[in-house]
Amino acid sequence: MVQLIVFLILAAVCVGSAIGMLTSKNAVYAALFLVLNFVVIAVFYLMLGAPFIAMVQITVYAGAIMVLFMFVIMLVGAEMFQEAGGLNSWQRPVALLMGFGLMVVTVLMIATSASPAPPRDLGVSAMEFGSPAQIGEVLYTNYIFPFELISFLLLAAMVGAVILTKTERKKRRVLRSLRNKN
Amino acid sequence: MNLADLTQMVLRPIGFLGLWASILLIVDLWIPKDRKTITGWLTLLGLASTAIVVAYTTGEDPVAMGGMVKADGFAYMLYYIFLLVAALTVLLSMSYIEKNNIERGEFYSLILFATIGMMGMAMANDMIVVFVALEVLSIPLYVLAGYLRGKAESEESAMKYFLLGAFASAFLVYGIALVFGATGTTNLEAISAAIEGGAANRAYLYGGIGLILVGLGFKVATVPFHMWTPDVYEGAPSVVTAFFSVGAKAGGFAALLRVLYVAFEPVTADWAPVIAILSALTMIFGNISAITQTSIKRMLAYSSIAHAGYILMAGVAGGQGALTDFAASAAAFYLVGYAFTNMGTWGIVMAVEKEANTNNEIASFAGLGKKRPMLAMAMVVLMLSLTGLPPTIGFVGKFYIFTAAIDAGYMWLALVGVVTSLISAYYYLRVIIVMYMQDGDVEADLPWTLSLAVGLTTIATFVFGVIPQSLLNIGNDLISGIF
Amino acid sequence: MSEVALIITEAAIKSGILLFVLLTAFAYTTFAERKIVAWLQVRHGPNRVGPLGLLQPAADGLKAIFKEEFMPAGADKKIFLMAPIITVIPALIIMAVMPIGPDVLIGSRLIRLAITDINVGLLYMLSVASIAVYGIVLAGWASNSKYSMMGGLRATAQMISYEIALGISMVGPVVLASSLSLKDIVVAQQNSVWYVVLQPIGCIIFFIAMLAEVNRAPFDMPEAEQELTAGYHTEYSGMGFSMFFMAEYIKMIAVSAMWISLFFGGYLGPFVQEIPVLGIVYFSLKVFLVLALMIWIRATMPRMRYDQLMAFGWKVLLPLSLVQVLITAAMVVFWAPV
Amino acid sequence: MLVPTSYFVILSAVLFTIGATGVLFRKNAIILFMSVELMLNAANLALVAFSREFGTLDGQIFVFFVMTVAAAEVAIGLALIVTIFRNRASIDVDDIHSLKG
Amino acid sequence: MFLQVLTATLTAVTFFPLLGVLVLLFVPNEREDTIRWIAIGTALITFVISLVMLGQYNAADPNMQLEVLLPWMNFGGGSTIGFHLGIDGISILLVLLTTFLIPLAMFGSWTGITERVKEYYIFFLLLEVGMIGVFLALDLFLFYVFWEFTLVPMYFLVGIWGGKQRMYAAIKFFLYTMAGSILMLLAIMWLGIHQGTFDVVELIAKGGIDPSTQRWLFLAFAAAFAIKVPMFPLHSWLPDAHVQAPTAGSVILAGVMLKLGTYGFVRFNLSMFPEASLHFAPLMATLAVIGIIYGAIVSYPQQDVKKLVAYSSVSHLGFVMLGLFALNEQGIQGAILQMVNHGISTGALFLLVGMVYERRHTRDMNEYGGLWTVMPVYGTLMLIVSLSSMGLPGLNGFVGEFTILLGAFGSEALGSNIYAIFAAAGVILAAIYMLTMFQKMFLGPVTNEKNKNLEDLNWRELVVIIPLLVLIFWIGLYPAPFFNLMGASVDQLTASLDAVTAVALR
Repeated sequence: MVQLIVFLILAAVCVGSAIGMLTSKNAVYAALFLVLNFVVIAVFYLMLGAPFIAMVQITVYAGAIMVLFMFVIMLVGAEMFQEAGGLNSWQRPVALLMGFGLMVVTVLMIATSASPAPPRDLGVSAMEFGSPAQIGEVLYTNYIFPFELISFLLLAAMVGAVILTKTERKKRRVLRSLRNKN
Repeated sequence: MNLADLTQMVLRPIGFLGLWASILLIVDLWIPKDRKTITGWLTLLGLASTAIVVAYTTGEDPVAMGGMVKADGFAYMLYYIFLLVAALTVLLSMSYIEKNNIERGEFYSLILFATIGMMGMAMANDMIVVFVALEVLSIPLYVLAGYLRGKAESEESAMKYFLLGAFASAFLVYGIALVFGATGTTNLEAISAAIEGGAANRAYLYGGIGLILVGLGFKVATVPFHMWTPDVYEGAPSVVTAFFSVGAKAGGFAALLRVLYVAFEPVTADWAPVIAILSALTMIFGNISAITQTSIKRMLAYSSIAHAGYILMAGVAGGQGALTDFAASAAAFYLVGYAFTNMGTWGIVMAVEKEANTNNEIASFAGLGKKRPMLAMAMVVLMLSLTGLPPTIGFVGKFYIFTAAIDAGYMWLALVGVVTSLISAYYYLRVIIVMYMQDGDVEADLPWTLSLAVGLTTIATFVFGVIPQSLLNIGNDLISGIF
Repeated sequence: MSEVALIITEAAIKSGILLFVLLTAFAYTTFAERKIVAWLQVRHGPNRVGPLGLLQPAADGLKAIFKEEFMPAGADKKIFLMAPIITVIPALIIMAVMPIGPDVLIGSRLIRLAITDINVGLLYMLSVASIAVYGIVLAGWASNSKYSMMGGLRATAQMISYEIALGISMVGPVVLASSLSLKDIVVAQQNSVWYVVLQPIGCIIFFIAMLAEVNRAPFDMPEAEQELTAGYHTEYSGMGFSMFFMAEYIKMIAVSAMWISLFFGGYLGPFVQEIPVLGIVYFSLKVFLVLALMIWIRATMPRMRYDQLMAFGWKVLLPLSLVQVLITAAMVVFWAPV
Repeated sequence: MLVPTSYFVILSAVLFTIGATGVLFRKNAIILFMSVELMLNAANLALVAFSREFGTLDGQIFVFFVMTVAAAEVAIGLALIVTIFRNRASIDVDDIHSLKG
Repeated sequence: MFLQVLTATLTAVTFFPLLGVLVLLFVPNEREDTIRWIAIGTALITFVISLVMLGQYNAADPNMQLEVLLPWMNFGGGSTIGFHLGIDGISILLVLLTTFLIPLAMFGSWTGITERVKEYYIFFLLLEVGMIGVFLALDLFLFYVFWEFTLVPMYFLVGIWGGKQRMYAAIKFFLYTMAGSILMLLAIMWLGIHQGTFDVVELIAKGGIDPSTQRWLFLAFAAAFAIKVPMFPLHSWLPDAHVQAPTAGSVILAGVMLKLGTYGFVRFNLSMFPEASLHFAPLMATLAVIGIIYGAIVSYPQQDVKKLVAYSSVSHLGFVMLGLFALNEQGIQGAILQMVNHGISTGALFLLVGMVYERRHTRDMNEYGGLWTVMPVYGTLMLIVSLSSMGLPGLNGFVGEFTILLGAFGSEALGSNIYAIFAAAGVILAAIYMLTMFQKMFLGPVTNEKNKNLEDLNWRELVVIIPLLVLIFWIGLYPAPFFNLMGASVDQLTASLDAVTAVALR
């Protein structure tokens, strides 16, 4: 019962922050709402017996990804951009309506088809379920191939990010003169 | 199972290429700035030697890593396609990146990384590998699309590609999550078994299949998830566009076919009509939109959408026992044909392109027939192949794939296929008209690597259009009884 | 009383104590810093309020409370007010998983000398530490001031960069103890040796990275007075300012505690098995020594240039820490678990 | 009492649709991108919930991979945004109109 | 085996022109005369090879002869695609017609084509390969390959060397023909899958497609062929293409390419789908008759000579179609002979029109008048050819049309004489428009100053026309050898058709 109440409260916060992110004019606020959302989701992970994932969620998502977002928003001053007009006037409500409709349909579909019974108790192993040791065990045996594959992903992303942002001094000057011309 | 299993035979091709790509990154540091062509040749060497490794790996027990991967004949067939596409891309890019002052060794490494991703997709036997490999494929492509630094349209193209790619990934992941919720596993074969077992929650399952289709649909650019294609294709450097119009597409289809044929085989009757409709819409929309384009890059972009529709046609034939092999080899063969044809076409586009993304109007091809008869002739062959006219590989491919569709009982889809081919004739012919029947002062810049690539692809397009049996045999031998 | 109620009560009591201890420790760390630096510079330091100036922190606190809160023009009010709070909270909760002594028996109840011991303890500390960045970067942004902004951005970049080296240098002890629980790590050192012996490089890397992580000299770039007129908290005064101050010193304590737990046996010391309460003493002593070391460094080392700082983090610390992990892994594989 | 899995799934579906709507609704590339992250998180939540339901770790492992991928994507995405900004001080996708469509 | 195939007569006759293409590729662009001689030489040798083929052909054998069969490709489904060539009485005359007309047409364009000469002849030779291939192919896949392949060189011939509207005409031609053939492609694929083979001979022998399926297969094939023929109402591409094409292009287009369609009807529709053929015979015959009358009526008011000849083709091919769908021996024999006749007569007409066009660069009849006095030889030739075209007894056209009408009268399949009666009216109409044209151009005084000093035909032009003239008289006076060539095969075909008819009418 306690869990259910906690869930409902957190779910409200979670949805609220998501909507907050969606509607914030200011990108910094949007990012903060998202951080809140991620932290709440981390709490859900704890409730679902995934402490390791919960911690990674906070470290990676809240601690690294969103900080980077924030960093870039501030660096480029993106929070200043007001969306002038944005979508055409009729498109906005249509998009919202479609989104809402989709949501209702999905929720109804799941609600009517899935069993409302709580998942079975994991018993004695509940304490160890989702522990780093267990995760590691599975990760380095069954999932070793994708794990190795992802190293290429990270390498490529690293190389890519460097290539995209590294400017040679000379080129920069040319660019600036070009921009002045325009 | 442990780390040592990573040395299993079937993982050697992908491992070998991965090692090569990583070493190349380091080796490149010692290659002087003005001689990056060396890196290009090393890349080609890597691709060629990987092909040899693949050839020596075929026939091994395909399932490895506890069912994570299944490097069967289908995968090997696609490996060859990917390696071919990557090799052609490298060949095309040597002069291109030099001409446009974006010559950096990492360019080649990124191509290799993307190729690794494609190979991963081809051998995926678990949703997790599908997802990770898809990202390994996509991320280098995002970077490559924005490689023309300082050119706004290239950066925007990369941005659009990236945002839509990430959007698509999100759909894919959610779809996988729902399928996982329905079946309790991410292994393709286990999913199939679970569905057959009947315990699967249908709402989750169908929702999941739908979202996976959306996600992969974005990647391979089927209607209605295609809107990013023209902009991205137009803005990206031509050589990169060539790469992802074939390579990424092939990778996406590899995964799509595997997921459909293996995981969702028990519910074929439910998804096949959806695929059929998607395929029809894609063919119709792609071809009709291509008609009005004036830029050759945009025209080819829409044409590539259309071709996605044709390949998708093979999708409907699958999941039906013996037919599945037939459909899979049809798709593979079509991809080979499309690879040759499209790479060659982009090579010619690059030859006519003065500087990146200039001179891309179809009108700028005027007079090519007089000035560069051989090049124009090559373009004619390639255009005919794209249209699907004999005696080119494009025709054999279409014949194969339409036959598969008819075999599966989708006569109407085949009808849409041939009618849209007719429509496509209109805009492909326009290129020929402009080349031969209008005068202009076109200049084509053909460094020898570029002409080599164009020549090879054109000859392959023609020769395999006349005597395709050797290619067909490879496909038939590799892809039999695997799904 | 039911078991659940007991657990909750226990946790509440422990939290209360920890909070009190931390706040006091914070106050006296600032005092200690001023005193130690003064000694090192052959001055007297604060000595007016109370005997030897011992009541100075209280006076400072009172002053901060009554000082006028100043809101810069054009500042984003909500975030400006929120930033110090966001900074303080992680600092306060970070110590929750830190074992400060072995388990003690009170009555029939085995009490852990940590608020909780979770199997992802180390990750918990890392994740909470990573959240702390927000306060700084938001403070810098919300102040609507160039200097604050620069300070905030610098702090962010610095913390993100050094967090990686910090995280990787932790891997050594984790691998040796094969657990992410701090308690397990400490216990493992009981059975073997202090990991500083097995992990000298890791130990040093961690120390350097942790200095950067809490923006201490010589990595106190984000608040460099000469360049940025005190960085992200330039525009703060009164309680806002003291909250940043508080967070910084509590984080100092926290990372020091982490360091000693990972590499210097935490609460371990002679006879700690027999008399568990000794653990708390050893722990406090060690933490105090580390704090003193940090203050000493502040007093003696010159500040690094920003680009050098970043280059050092990425080009020296990170590769080194990776090498360290490799060596550790090889050690574990080839010489069997130590 | 444990919370039924379907509650979590419904929550995740709601978050997912909010994210998807955001992608269609917003024009600021950064916020658009954040919406995508929200979608990924919704998927993660569903995965973890299912993982709990089946008592297997597969879902959690998947989440782990998704997070890694997301991190890599963010690196690239933000690099792109920074690059574009350098050239043209705007990240409104509507401003990106040197390409039609 | 491969070598055997390579040296077989039929392979040689099909692919020999490619050898010429290969040689031409290495001749420099400037040496135009060399190019012309090589091309014409190649075409002539091809003609000689086709005569050798004629020598090897046994007219008494109704089956496929000189067959070449090589497995070509296998898609992994059951059906194998073979490289299968063969000849019988139905195709031999058309092959000969092709090899005969091509060198003449090439020779005829000696002075007409001065730009991009090399490419021109290359395309011409490629076209020859495609057309001969269509007539010889006995595998549906192979047939389709050749069928589509003919489009490409023709497209270029019209598009590059054509008149003012050439691009429009070229595209229209291409898309129209392709539109039909893709439907045929579907039917081919269906047959390959469901009948298990793409081989025409096997398919005919196998039969057994149920009648309702046969109907749509028939229609799909018919779509391709009817457009090519062209049958009313699918003819609208033809005037454009003919008018815009260069002279030699028109000759080949009218002389050979239209026959691809009618040949297709005989070879595939009648043989493979007899029941459906019977079912659709009245419809096809009706369309054919409408075509005859319509073609003639529209020809009459044309001012452009070429257009007139083009529309007259619609009319003439209507006769061919009528003959075919009479579904009896006379009808089909007459139709096949009429295909040859039309090739010769219309080919000659286009050549003649081209000759005067080269001199005056106009085809408007009103520009001419009284040419007879200026160019008597030309006038005589034109008269003979026109008469042949309208079917004057003693000339070739008469023999064909008369046989066809005979067939149509006696046709059980059509079951009514009404078709024949209307068709006969078409003969009269033909006389009207042909003679009107002749009168306008050649008779009366010379009205246009520009025409005063026109030169009469030179030796080269005579060399081109005389062989055609010889054939016109030969067929007109002694057609027996031609009928003999096709007799046995047509008998066999009609026998099977008769069986079906008998069943249906019982």
